[in-house]
Amino acid sequence: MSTLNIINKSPFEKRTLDQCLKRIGEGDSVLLIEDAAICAVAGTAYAEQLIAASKQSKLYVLQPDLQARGFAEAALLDSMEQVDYEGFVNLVVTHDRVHSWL
Amino acid sequence: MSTLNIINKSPFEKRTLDQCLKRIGEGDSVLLIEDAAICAVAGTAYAEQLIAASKQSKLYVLQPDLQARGFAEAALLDSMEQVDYEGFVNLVVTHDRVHSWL
Amino acid sequence: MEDDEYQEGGEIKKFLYVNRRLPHGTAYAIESLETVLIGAAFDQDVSMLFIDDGVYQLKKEQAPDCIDFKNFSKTYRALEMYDVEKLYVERESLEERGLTTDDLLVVVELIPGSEVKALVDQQDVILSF
Amino acid sequence: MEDDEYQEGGEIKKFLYVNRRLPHGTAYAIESLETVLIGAAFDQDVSMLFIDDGVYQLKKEQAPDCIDFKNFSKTYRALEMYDVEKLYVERESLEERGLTTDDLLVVVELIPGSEVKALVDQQDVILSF
Amino acid sequence: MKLAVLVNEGPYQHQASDSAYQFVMAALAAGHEVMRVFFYHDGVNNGTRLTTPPQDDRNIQKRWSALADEHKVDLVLCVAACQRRGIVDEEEMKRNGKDASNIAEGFRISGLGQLVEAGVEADRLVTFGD
Amino acid sequence: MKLAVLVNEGPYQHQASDSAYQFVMAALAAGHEVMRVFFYHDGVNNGTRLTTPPQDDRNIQKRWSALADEHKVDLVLCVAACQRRGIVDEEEMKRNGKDASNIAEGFRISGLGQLVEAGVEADRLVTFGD
Repeated sequence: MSTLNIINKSPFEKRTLDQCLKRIGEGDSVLLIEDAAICAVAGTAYAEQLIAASKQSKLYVLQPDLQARGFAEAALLDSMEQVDYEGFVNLVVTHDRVHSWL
Repeated sequence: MSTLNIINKSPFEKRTLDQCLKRIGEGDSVLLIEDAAICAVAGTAYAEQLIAASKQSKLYVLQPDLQARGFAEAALLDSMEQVDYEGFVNLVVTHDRVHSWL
Repeated sequence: MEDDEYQEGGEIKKFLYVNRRLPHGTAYAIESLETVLIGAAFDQDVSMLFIDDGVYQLKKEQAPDCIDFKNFSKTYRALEMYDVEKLYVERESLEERGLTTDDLLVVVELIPGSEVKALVDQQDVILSF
Repeated sequence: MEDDEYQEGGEIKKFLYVNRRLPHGTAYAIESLETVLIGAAFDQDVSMLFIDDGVYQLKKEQAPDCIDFKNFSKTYRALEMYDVEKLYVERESLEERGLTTDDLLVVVELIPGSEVKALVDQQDVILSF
Repeated sequence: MKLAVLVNEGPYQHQASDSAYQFVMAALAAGHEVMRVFFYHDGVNNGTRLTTPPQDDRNIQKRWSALADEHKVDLVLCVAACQRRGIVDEEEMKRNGKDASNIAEGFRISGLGQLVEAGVEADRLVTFGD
Repeated sequence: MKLAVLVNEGPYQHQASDSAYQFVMAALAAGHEVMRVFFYHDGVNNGTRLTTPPQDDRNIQKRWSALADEHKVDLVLCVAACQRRGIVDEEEMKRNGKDASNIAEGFRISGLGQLVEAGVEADRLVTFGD
């Protein structure tokens, strides 16, 4: 029973990432889209929290949203997998449900 | 030279309150309106931070926004002064500028 | 890519409405509640979860008429009549806000944060505005 | 209740545009920039301050065309031609995000967070979207 | 698989409508069915034909209308949200005594039940918002 | 004192337009001048006459229109924001080849310069947004 959790806001702006991570666990995935994409980059203040989360959940970032914001070439967190929109659709299909944390 | 800083979002949802408080100081005021009104109430996780801020800045809350959310009768932080819309207008007029932290 | 777990019609799905925002500052709370009421006609298995600032939606003594807003908070009391009876509130969300179940308009089931995942894992559809 | 500090016309006012949001996820960044460009015609004393996620507005190599958005980031380079030359970036905001001035499209004045208040205190009008 | 999409924000202000569009296009390209896109809250503002975006920018409304035409995707605007925000078709115009309509081609106005129905009938529902 | 107000969000979705209205009413009651209310971003959606809010709810557009009428407050919608969001007056209708207009009474569409001018001329500018 796995959930795809979608986060679309920067953790510097809203607390959504915190609020999601503390309530998910084994088998769940997190997809960072839109403004949330920037925290996939290595070296931000949220790197540690995401690395810790990656021990139990799979982390994905929507590549076009990273590229739009100037991070196509940036070093990402090791545990972060890039997907395009096709990959996004695949994640939706291969999880049991989708939870958009708005 | 005093600034009226307006915050309209809950600190549980957005980091605006933090981001404002760390950049203001002597002579500045903070007015909590809309969803931000709830942190004027005593006993929330943000009480301490606001009490610390009140040592250097004046804190105000828009009473109608508190009342709308069910806190007309609630105990507020000691340092918190309630204003109505007339008081809001007075704050705008008696400060040198207004900074809405959106 | 086919998923035959649920056939159209007949099958009952489990819907979870997740409420995470304050009322009045935005319209998400009222429009979420409207969805729940309309959805009740579909005879699905509905639960509502109030976490984070969503717990404020259930605060007693709301008086939004003082800012010319409709007071829809009484509607939470009417949910029972629509057979929406599973209202979950996360304990930590109340605590951080200095609230207790006595502050709430309706009787709810208080759950610890550690049980939110188990609740979510039972659902077919999650609506969070 | 009268304030005679500024008479209409003649007097030059100090405008500060405070940019605190990421570009693209919302339209605030582009619409703030449009205001600055239009405002340049008014011959006021304009400064722009980039703090919090606003520093991302100046990130090099933005390619929003990949999601069919206009790439307005080049416009920050044109601000000089509009006599908008005072661009301030808060050092701590860059650091928290793992960025340096080398990552930015334009030459800016880096200021510590402790100097933001002094900058704000000089202003007549603050626009923050 | 049968998918449904919910869009809660209007055009240009938030990325939600853009993200939803890109998602729907990718889903169709992968051979999935998108049975409905439901527009709620400010999302109903995607359905006005009166926008004139800058010529060098994307036309969000026309993109949705073309999608409806080419792929027969059902684009539904919530009637209650439309009434609060001023999105009107011929029927709403008459019913509410308005002197103009502004709905764009390919969209239809209907009840919130269409969202719940999409949740019931689709295998997955994906929400895009603020 | 001479005040100006900026509204960045549309009606019903965010409290911004309500807060701005209450503020303007209180300012007028206290004897201040409100020289302009400028609507930017989604704020321009306050200026459509096509809304039909529930009868037991406030009518945000009508409230603004009445304010303009009774207190001669200048309500200005940003033209660029209107074009992206579909708010149209007679002139914009002709200019952009649209078949309907939807602007409400008491509002006018003009350039962003009107916002900067308000900042220059008013003693204080107060912003309401998301």
